[in-house]
Amino acid sequence: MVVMLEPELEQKDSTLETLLQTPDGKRILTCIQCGTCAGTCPYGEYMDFPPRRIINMLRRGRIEEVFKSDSMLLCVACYACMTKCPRGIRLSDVLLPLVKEQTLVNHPTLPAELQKTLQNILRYGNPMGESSRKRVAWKTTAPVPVPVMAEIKRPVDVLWFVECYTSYYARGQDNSRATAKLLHALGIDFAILGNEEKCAGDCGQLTWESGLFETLTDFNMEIFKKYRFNRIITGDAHAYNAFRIRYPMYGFNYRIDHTHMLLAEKLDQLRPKLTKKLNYTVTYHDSCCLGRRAGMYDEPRALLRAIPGVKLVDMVHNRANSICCGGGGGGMWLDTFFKEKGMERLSERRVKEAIATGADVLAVSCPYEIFRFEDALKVIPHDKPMIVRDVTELLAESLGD
Amino acid sequence: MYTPKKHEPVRIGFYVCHCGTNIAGMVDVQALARYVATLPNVVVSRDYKYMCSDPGQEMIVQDIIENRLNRIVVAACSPLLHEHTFREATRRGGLNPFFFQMVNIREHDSWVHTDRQLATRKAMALARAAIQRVPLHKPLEVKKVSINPNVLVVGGGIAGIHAALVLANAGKQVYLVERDPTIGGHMAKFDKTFPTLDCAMCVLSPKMAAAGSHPNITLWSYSEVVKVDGYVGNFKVTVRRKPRYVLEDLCTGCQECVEACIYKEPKFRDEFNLGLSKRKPVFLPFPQAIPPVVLIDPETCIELKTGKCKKTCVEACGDRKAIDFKQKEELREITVGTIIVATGFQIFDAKRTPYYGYGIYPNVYNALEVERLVNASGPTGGEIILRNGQVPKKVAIIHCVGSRDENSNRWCSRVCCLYSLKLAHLIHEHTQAEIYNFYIDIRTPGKSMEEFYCRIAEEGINLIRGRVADVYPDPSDGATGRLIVQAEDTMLDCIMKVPVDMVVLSVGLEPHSDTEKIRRLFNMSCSSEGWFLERHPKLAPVSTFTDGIFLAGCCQGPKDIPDSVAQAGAAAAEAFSLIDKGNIEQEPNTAFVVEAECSGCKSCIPLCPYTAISLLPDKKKAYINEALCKGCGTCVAACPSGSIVQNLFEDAEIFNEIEGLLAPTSF
Amino acid sequence: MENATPSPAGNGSWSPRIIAFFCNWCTYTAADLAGVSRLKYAANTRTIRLMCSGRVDPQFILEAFAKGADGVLIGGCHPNDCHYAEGNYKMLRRFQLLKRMLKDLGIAEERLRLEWISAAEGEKVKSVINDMVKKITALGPLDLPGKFADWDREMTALAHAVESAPVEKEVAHA
Amino acid sequence: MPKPKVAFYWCASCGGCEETVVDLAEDLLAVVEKVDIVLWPVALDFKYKDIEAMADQSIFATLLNGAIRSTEQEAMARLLRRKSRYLIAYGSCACTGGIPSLANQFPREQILKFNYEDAPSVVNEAKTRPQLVFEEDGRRPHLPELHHVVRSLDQVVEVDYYIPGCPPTPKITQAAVAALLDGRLPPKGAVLAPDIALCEECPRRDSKPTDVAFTEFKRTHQKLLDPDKCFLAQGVVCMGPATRQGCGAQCLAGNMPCTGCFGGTDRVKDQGAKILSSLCANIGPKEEAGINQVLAGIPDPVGTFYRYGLAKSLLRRKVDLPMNNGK
Repeated sequence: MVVMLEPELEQKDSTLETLLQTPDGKRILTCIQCGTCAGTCPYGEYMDFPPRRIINMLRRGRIEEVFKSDSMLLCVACYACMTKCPRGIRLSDVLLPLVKEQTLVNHPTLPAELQKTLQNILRYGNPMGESSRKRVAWKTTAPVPVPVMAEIKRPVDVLWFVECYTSYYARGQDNSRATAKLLHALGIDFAILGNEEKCAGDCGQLTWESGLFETLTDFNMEIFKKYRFNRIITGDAHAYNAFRIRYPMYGFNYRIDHTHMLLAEKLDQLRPKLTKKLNYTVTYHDSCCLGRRAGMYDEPRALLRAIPGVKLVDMVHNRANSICCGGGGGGMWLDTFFKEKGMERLSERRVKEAIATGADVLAVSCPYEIFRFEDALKVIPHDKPMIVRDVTELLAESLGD
Repeated sequence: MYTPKKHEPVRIGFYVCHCGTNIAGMVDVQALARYVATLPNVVVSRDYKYMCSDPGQEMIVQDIIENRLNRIVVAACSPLLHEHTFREATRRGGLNPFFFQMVNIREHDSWVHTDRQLATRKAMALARAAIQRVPLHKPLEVKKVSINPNVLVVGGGIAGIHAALVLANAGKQVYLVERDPTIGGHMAKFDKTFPTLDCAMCVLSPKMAAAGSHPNITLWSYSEVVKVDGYVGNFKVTVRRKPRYVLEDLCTGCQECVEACIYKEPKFRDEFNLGLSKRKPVFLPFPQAIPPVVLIDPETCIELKTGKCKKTCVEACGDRKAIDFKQKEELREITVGTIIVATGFQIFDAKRTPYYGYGIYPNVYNALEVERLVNASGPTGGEIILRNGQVPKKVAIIHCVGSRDENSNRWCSRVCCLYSLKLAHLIHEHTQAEIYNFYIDIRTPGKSMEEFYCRIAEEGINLIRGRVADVYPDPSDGATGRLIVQAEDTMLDCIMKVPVDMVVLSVGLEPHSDTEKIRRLFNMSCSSEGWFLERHPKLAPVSTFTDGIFLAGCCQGPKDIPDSVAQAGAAAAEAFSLIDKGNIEQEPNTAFVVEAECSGCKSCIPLCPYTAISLLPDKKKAYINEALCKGCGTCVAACPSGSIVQNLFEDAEIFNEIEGLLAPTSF
Repeated sequence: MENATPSPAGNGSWSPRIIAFFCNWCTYTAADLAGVSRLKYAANTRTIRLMCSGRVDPQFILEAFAKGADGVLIGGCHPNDCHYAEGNYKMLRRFQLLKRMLKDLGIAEERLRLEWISAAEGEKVKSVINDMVKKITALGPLDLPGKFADWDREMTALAHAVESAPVEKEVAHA
Repeated sequence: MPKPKVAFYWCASCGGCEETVVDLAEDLLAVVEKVDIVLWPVALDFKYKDIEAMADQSIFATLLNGAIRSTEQEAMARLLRRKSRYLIAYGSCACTGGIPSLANQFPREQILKFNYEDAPSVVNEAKTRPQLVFEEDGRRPHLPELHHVVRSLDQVVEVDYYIPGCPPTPKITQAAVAALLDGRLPPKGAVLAPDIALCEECPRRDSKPTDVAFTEFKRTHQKLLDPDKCFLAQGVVCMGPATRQGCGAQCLAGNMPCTGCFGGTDRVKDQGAKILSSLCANIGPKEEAGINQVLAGIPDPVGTFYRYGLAKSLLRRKVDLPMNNGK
């Protein structure tokens, strides 16, 4: 088992100039240039400066040369390098974001798709540029009542942070409707923030648009302070990541769980309600933020196993060794850029492995993955049909009526 | 021996050691000497380059004589290092050696601080504490305890065997206790040894046989130490002898019983071959096993499981009557004076680095399994045949698996580079396969090792500098079991994806998983990694913090065979030196009850771990048996009326130290 | 705190003085190891070597405070690892009550610390000492000798009046 | 030859020590015959000015009981020291601070406020407090000022001998007076009671087993007490092992454990620390939770271990108390 890296608070004011003096920087000085980071990086072969070389350039005082390359635009923040690093260097948490920020600053033009997205987030609080007033619209399509904090005016047990994809996009809303149904079935006292919510900003953070990220953080923190609740859940692995790793630097100290953790915690109550048999062979894709970054490998699998009829199979790369869907670190909005460079989409690489398992369902735990894998399945030939479902959706389906 | 008269004025000699620049570089030794010269009772105060040198010691001796000194204080390194040296010098000057006190201004001061002024101030405080303490010192006599000449050697690998033989040849009675059914340890599993490429068993088996038949060695295999009481010179050890269901004295090792076993074919996992072959319920671990005695595995033997076997084995054994299904485990108690712990290591479980696919892909092997595969007496008779029956054409050897990795073991296992090169050579020799060694650094210290590296490199193996990041089935050719080994070639700055038929994981060495248990058993310490801790990394590398217990081999840290044997020799010599002396001197730090002051409250009695304290039945006073007291001082601290005194650590001495340390001028 | 004793810093600024009682077998050896490993830590501790943490008489601790220590650190072997079987447990038991009693007597908990440090844990010697120095620096000086002097100042007037001149003052019963 | 002059004086005390002197009964008369009592406020009327008028060192011996906690007591202690050849601390309060020194756990203001305002038995709506100086009928009497710190006698002036106990028993008092008068004097500073702990003279000593491991501590009111068995063996804190003997184990005869009034032995600097060390070391459990469960039976360690000696303990007083009422 790969030892999980515990979330540690980094100094948010570290710069590349001061980094080597910090405890994290001292670790960087211990790098043995073994190349594990480059070897495990899903796009390592396309980078002029994979992490190993970045470290060496930093140590030799030649880091500026790295900014001229677009290597860091290829980083999908999948945490693979950090997880396998034999020196425990916190690449994805500390070093790479700083290099990425400088790369963006030094690049004359940002890929248009990414630029647009970042603007959208800033202006509308969501990457798709939808109106913030429509954020809560999905609620009317939910099978059960979904209380909104501002309306019910009372403390709740669970505050559910819905997030963008799961609010605005139809396939994302499936996840939200399923979540509402499950929370309701379990009798959990919950509510959402509705239109007050804005993007948690994980992608902004991983592309190291630190200014943008701080704007969102400040906004959401103010909203949280308005209400009283015991814990926060979110179905978005990236939002979970942001709340867990980054928000504490800004005073966030609520209990935060991914929806799957809450459901796994209540599995004994949930199991008897999972009455509808789903005769699927399911393969589970470990998302980077939940898997490698949070060590949450067993909870989603336990949930899937609880569904009657489900047979679980693993892909070749699983758990700590899982392959990223390619959506992190801004990758969600860089597909065109990657394609122009002749790079294989990671989501395609991933669904090939999923297809090879012979599964009917590719189960996921992050809203990005639904879109990325459904898209990839459109272009990767496969004999047997394969559908992509969030674990939550499968559970809700098994819930019966 | 000179003892100061009661009212004779105290005359202290103080000496501060420069220790080259080790102390003088951070502590102003002249200022310290000047400061101490102003303290009460100090007659002589000097600084000197190396106090532990002969001239340094001679200075003390001369000063005692010429200046009628009656107390000596030396500020230098740790008392654990040189207290004895200076006590001896004190004695040579004609004083009782316990009129000496040492001040640690190196390990506890100059080496750990960075501000010269603060370090000097600290040295002054520590020196003042000693100057205030030493007038209270009393003349003491060293206690001598005789040593039982028998030795216990725990672990029958190459280190344990060698240590046992050295001592047995010197005429000492040795108990050699081994947990497995045979001695030989890991070395018995190896094929060839680096750098000479001579056959491991060819050099080991004569030593095994010698240990098995030596008149001075009592070999208890399939046995474990379960309890150790007592102390140096007189350890009481309990050994559990597990039942083999075969009487060792009667079995001739003919293995006719194995032939005759009701199981016609071997069916059960053969541990010696790491599961690469099968054995029967009755078996000899390997042909050259010592003792050459079969054993019956109660988990798989039908008779032992159900009592309903035809017992063809017993029939085959016939008049020898060596098989005894009623054999029970035995507890044997022995008394020894010294113990050598040589419990070895375990190999890293490669499943803990899951991305190398060990335990998932059948063509991924650990190095020890490959040792068995290339071994002529191994499961394939020395042919390197994969689990699918094929001979590999391309082989990747991955270095540093479970070594130099924060996620598993941080240390370098020292032997993997060389054994990986050895395996590269052997696999190539056996199969003509193309070999890829993926390494981080190649480390070949030691005699003839770099030459060996050169020799193997000349053979044309591919040495790739890059730690493997991923091993996965070849997507283009999944059915054949071919694997892709992915790594960055850090010399070429490119990612390599090498398709291979076989992956060999050069697993590191790590402490046994039950190290903690063994450590407690012998009251030793462990380094943070879990290796048994030597008393001093340089000056007492085979001693432990428990007197009379020594270390040999890999239980102290990864090492190769020559180093293990050398260390075993050193441990044997240390044990021998104690035995030969016949007795050991014990620090006279025992406690005693001042009978006239004791109220007989009995508070101290249950506190003593050595039951040294009893209540004198007639006087109703507590009494400490000095021979049993080990000098911890717990009873002293707990005596509610202050009526117990610990030599060398009297209450008043400690109070004076406290006062000295906190004197406002010196902190 | 004008009564604070001169500090190790020596430049007038105050810095804590900590007395450490280390057992010979584990913590003292660990401190030696820290030295051999050239680890660097604050120069605020002064160590007294005892054979076992079981030898630490609570009187030593009180005396250290009374003589001006700002903190007392006791280092022993880990549970089950005591060279003398159980001396460390005896210390642990004393420590539990002593800590409570010191609190009743106005001495902050952080000023007395018991740590299990094995012979291999040189690094822990460093981190414990640095941490303790940091915490006690935050608490400020304890300075009992200064406090004692301060307390006794309420007697100086009479000492002077009665002992050097005939008493003429009118006094009455309480 | 003139009879030696002897003075008795009391400071912060309960009067119990005076009772002991009276308890000498007929023997008192023998003493009175041999000496000339020049001061004994409890029994005879003398004036301070009589003492002041005496030549320095003209009193042979003064037996002073009570702790020193006011300016008047301090002044008298200093005066008697000056006038006496031998100044003897008589009783626990003078020797080690006694019960009054338990006040060293509280600020003076809190003590005054409780006593004059808050105590349930006090009726004082005007919240009147004694004033150091006040005017009445044209006079300006002074009242002594209460010190912030309660002290033993030797924390104020030099003391020649100590007679411990709360109160000292007639037996040791008599022996001490006899020794004084006969000139059989031990070295200065001696405590005039045997330097062995109480257990030695305790009738219950043999009932204590050698393997006591405390699994609970009970206070005397929480348990039916076996009249013959060692209190420690019953799980009741007894200060006997840490307390000097000489009392004849009278409390034990009354089925009460020793509370430590004779103080520690000469070898001990801090009686409370020593009994704590001994009791704790002998607790049964090894892990923190278990240990603390046992120790919960000692809710007030200061009051238990320093009942008679807080002033003379190593810390003397709760260390963070203010030295003026403002703070």
